[in-house]
Amino acid sequence: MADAKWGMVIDADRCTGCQACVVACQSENNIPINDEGLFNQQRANQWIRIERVWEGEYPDVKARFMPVLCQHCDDAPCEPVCPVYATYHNTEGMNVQIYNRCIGTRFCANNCPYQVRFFNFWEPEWPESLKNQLNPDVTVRSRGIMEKCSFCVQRIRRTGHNAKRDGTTVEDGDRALNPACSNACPTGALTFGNLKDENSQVAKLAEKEMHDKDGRGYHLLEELGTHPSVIYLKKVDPAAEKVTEKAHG
Amino acid sequence: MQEYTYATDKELNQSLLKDVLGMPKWWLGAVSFLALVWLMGLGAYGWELNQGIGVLGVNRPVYWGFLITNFVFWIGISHAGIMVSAILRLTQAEWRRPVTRAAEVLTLFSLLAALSNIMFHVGRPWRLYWVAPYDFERGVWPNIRSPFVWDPSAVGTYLIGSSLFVFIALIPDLAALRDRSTGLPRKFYAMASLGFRGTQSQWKLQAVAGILLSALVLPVFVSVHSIVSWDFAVSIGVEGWHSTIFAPYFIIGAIHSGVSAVAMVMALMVWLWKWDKYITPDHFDAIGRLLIIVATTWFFFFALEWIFALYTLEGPELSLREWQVFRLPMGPLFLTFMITAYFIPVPAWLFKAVRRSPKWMFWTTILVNIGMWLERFLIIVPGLQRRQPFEFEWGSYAPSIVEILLVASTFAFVGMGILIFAKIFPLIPLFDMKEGTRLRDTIRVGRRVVPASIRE
Amino acid sequence: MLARRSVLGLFKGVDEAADALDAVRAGGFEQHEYEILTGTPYPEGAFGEEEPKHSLYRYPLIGAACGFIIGLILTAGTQLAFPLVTGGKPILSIPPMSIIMYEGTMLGAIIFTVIGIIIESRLPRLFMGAYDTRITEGYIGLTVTTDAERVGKAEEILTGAGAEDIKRGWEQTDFD
Amino acid sequence: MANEAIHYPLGHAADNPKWTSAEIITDDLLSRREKASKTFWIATSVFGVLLALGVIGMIMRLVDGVSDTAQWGYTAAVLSFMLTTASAAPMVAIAPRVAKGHWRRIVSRPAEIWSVAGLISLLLFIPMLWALPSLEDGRRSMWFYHPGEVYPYSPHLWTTLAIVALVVVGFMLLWVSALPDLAAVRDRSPLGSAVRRRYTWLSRGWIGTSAQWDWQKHRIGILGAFYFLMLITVHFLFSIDFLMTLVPGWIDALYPATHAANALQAGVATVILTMFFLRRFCGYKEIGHDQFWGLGKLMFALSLMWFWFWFSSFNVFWYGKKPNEEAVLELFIKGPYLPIFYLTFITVFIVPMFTMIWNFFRRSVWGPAIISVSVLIGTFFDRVRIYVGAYSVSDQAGNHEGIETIPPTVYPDLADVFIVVGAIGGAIFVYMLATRVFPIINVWEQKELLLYKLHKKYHRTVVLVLGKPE
Repeated sequence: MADAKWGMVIDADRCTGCQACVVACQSENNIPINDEGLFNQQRANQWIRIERVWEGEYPDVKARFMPVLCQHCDDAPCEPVCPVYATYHNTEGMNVQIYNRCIGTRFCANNCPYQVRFFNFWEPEWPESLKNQLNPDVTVRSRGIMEKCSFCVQRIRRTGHNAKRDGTTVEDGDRALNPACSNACPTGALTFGNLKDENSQVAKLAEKEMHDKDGRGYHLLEELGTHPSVIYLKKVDPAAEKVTEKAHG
Repeated sequence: MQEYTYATDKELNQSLLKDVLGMPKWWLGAVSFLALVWLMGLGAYGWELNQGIGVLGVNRPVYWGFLITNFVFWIGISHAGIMVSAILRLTQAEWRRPVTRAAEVLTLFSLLAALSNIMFHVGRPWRLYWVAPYDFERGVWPNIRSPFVWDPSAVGTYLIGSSLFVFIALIPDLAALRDRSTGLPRKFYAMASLGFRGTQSQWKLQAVAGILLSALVLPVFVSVHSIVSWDFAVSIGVEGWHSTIFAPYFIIGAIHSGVSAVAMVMALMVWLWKWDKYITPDHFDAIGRLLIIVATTWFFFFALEWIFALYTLEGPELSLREWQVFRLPMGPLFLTFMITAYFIPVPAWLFKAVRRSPKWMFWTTILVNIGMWLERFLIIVPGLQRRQPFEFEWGSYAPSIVEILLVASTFAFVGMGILIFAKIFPLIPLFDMKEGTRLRDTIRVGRRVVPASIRE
Repeated sequence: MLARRSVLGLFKGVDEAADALDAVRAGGFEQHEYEILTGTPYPEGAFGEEEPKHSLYRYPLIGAACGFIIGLILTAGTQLAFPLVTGGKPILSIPPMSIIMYEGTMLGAIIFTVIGIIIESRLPRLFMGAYDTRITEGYIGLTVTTDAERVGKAEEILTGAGAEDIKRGWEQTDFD
Repeated sequence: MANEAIHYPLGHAADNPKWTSAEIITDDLLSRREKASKTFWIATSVFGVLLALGVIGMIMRLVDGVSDTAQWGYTAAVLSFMLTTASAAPMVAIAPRVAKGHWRRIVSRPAEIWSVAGLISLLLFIPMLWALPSLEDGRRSMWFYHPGEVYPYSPHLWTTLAIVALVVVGFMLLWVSALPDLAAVRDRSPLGSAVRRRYTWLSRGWIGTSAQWDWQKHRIGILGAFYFLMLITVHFLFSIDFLMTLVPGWIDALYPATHAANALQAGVATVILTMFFLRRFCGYKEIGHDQFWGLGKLMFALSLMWFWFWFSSFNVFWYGKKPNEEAVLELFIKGPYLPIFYLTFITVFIVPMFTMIWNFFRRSVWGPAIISVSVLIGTFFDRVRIYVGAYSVSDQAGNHEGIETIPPTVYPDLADVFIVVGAIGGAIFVYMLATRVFPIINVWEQKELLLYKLHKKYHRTVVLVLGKPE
């Protein structure tokens, strides 16, 4: 998939905050189980998290949900600081994380303004019954390793190999290609695809929402200049007064 | 400048080598206590290796804590040696003579303490060697764009540079020790001094080496702490870190805390080894005056950093500064930092009585180093706790017992290192002091006799 | 070297040593045959001896050049051999390279300077020849190293110049 | 150095071997400056004409009003150049005095006289007050402007106070340290002559009692320290209020310190050039190797420091890749002023770096002089690059996001050239006039050196003995 640039469009209007994507991601990528102790130590491991923001005054208070995952930025601040190339930007526009190269300096996590990088403080272990549930395509990380959302790169590679083996091409929206979170999203808020090929769903959405006059699209923390590959669409709120310029976050 | 009370070489040899050939009675107790604390630290490190980084206090937003603060602190102290010995050698200040080697030895051991901090801090220390460019077959090379590759190259150069500098300046004293010792130590000193006999060309090379190596190590000293500051300054992730002032600010902070550490070691040398004849109140007076200038320059850069933090008028930056100064856990720390690092020591140093007494200088410089340790803590941890846009990700940080033990062990390690070095080699350079007695002279101006020094 | 023998005369003060040196020079010994040994550096020319020549300044330059080249190979080489794009920075990003090359240059310069010092002062010299431990206590030694026949003449000159003690290198197994 | 000592006769002598007693020093130094030669007056008048050109240029500039700040780039650049070279030159007299370096004695007066050029800075500063817009245009500023609470013209107020204080302290330092020499001129001039009356007033009743000398030492120390603090404050205020606030998105905490550090370097360069001029053309051969060797080492260290300050900000901006910081790099380095940046970088860092490491170059008289010419040229173009670039974007100062559009290179028009030439020529003109009032070489410091500098036989060699009075 040489000339691909994987990206995702997250429609905040559709997101209900049901955390289905979070659970799907945990099971797909062998993420250790976050029990209460880990949460209290602020060491929980969630590659995708739902940021919940309350708007308005009581009584008409509205909850806004925003799934935040690794933005796979083009000028990622986390990549140049890793001393062992454990994270870099590959040709498919993704910020890849090589687990066995990481020596755990945690410098990259400090530099991520979106705070989507997670560190294995403890040795992850699973009860006996869950051991077979681990996904064979994803390495099970040991302690001392940094990890983050990888757009389920194992699924992209898998569909790529199958396509090459069968001589077919990878079409857009193929459920085997989509990351676990976008497949699990009941309302289809997360659309994933190749931003470079025009007729992919993602590219069409990005084109419409980012460049139209009243497009709802924006990037998270745009003023930092990281150029993320994830586009957020603003929630359509008929009640809210017309906000002309593009608000964000 | 001062009236010398010692004259002959024999007297100098006797009093400066007494503690190297013999053993002061307090020495064994002090070293074993420090070794005990150091071993406790190693025990804590073993426990961390076994359990994982979880035993430390670091958590998700605050990935760096006590250990990186300690790393920056010890790198700061390590610049004492070069700042005092290199610059004073280049300007040929007479009061440098008894102090240069103690400062350089403090440099060596604080560098080793700093590097051990990196070993404690890293998630997989058994893979730390991957930062070195050694992998010729597989072609997996380190990423030289990362400040964490600049660090080992700079600290490595500085460690090699200053240890070679100490060794070269040590050769003549090893020759003196070889002549005074007997039996096994004599064989060791004879081999270590490489057969130094004191010919005039060897002495000229010692003089040229002192100037040349100082001139070479000085830019390395500047680059080491600039690179340590770029660990924080270069990237944009953390509020309050991405500022261009960090390199000079960290350097002048390092000089401030480093020279204070040298003043502290001088006071200890006067009390422990009873060298009050060699480290006279004039030495404390001179280093006190130097400290006033360094502390005020540091305060100028500190003010610059704060003015430009507020100058940005950006919400996140202003709220970080407010969190650092007025909110509970950080506010009192900031207050103690401001008082101990500047507002108690510097006014105290203005008085000649304070500058000339080892006791006062000892306590004011300890205050300075407490303040500077807090300064690094207040730069690193508050910035990490409050990453603005995502309020749910704000975190708090409290050091765990393992971190406190590790930090204490680095202090014990440096103390133990200096004591052991002082047992094997003379802490005050012999030939420098003897040269001092020869270059002493006086000029008669009417009734008054003005102290003078012979210059080449 | 075996045929050459060294004899040491020990003097209390600088002036006696300077007179002895004049006597030795009058006795027809060249500059490379005699040496003044002192326990501490004296101002240059205090004994009337010629200014010692040294070519130490070449070493740091050679070292700096080697360090620079090694730094260049390390930085450019690793980036080109392992061309991974990180943070949108160019493959051959100059500022980080300049930092590492600067450190390499300085390291090279320092190491070669130290090697130069040890070589220039011909230090690793295990057989000490004529030496007396009182030199590091303030005495001044004047050694004359010539071939066997003339060493006797040197010894007479030294005793004539009022040396406190004479030490013969070939008789000393371990200097006392 | 050692071989030079042998030419000196044994016993006490000042910088010139023939100066072995106080009378000889006073006679020799004061008689040399009694009558000014014809060529001196021709040269002074040439620089006077340049000053007149400057005034014409300023009038041409003022004719089309002060509304468009972009026009004032070159004037601000040359004013900052004056503050960088002439106002920083006295530091060469103050710093070694604190560090008790004996080589500074013959150089301290020529360095201190440069504070007279503060007049030109004041003249240039007055129109700049009108050119700088008030804080109401919404730009960021160190005074945290808030309508109604903060005075909108506070940058003008504080910078004026700082510059006036700097010039006044500079004059006081020059006058106080020259009192003994003025008294010496007074005593040599014939009774009842106009010169005597003038110098009696000038020397403010100096008769040389031990109380006066003790006073003198303290006052010079305090004035020197105060001058250094004022210099840093002026560079701090001028570089923020008249430069950084005009460029949106330029948040560089280091630049005020860089501005001051470059000033120290340019000040040392100015003094080295003055010394070379005095030695070559005015016959003061006493300014010898010691002086050029001392200042040469200082110049080498300050050139390295220039690179270190520049690289600290460049590295943080280059690495961070924040849009507003990339725009600043584009404006000042990569964009319209790239050739000027290369010129500055080479002349201020590369040339001093690769020439001063060779001993024969560093220890010569002409070596440091060549380096100072290259550093002065480099500093001038550095100031032009920064100030003209900043003033060309000053209209976008209100938008806190960052620079929207990078304007093309701004070339100087006739008025700018006149102002620049007039300012530099005027400074030299005022300097040469001042040498007619104050003796160019510090006479009493040479006499003091007589007491503490001694050549003595040390067994078989001659050594230099320097007294260190507490």
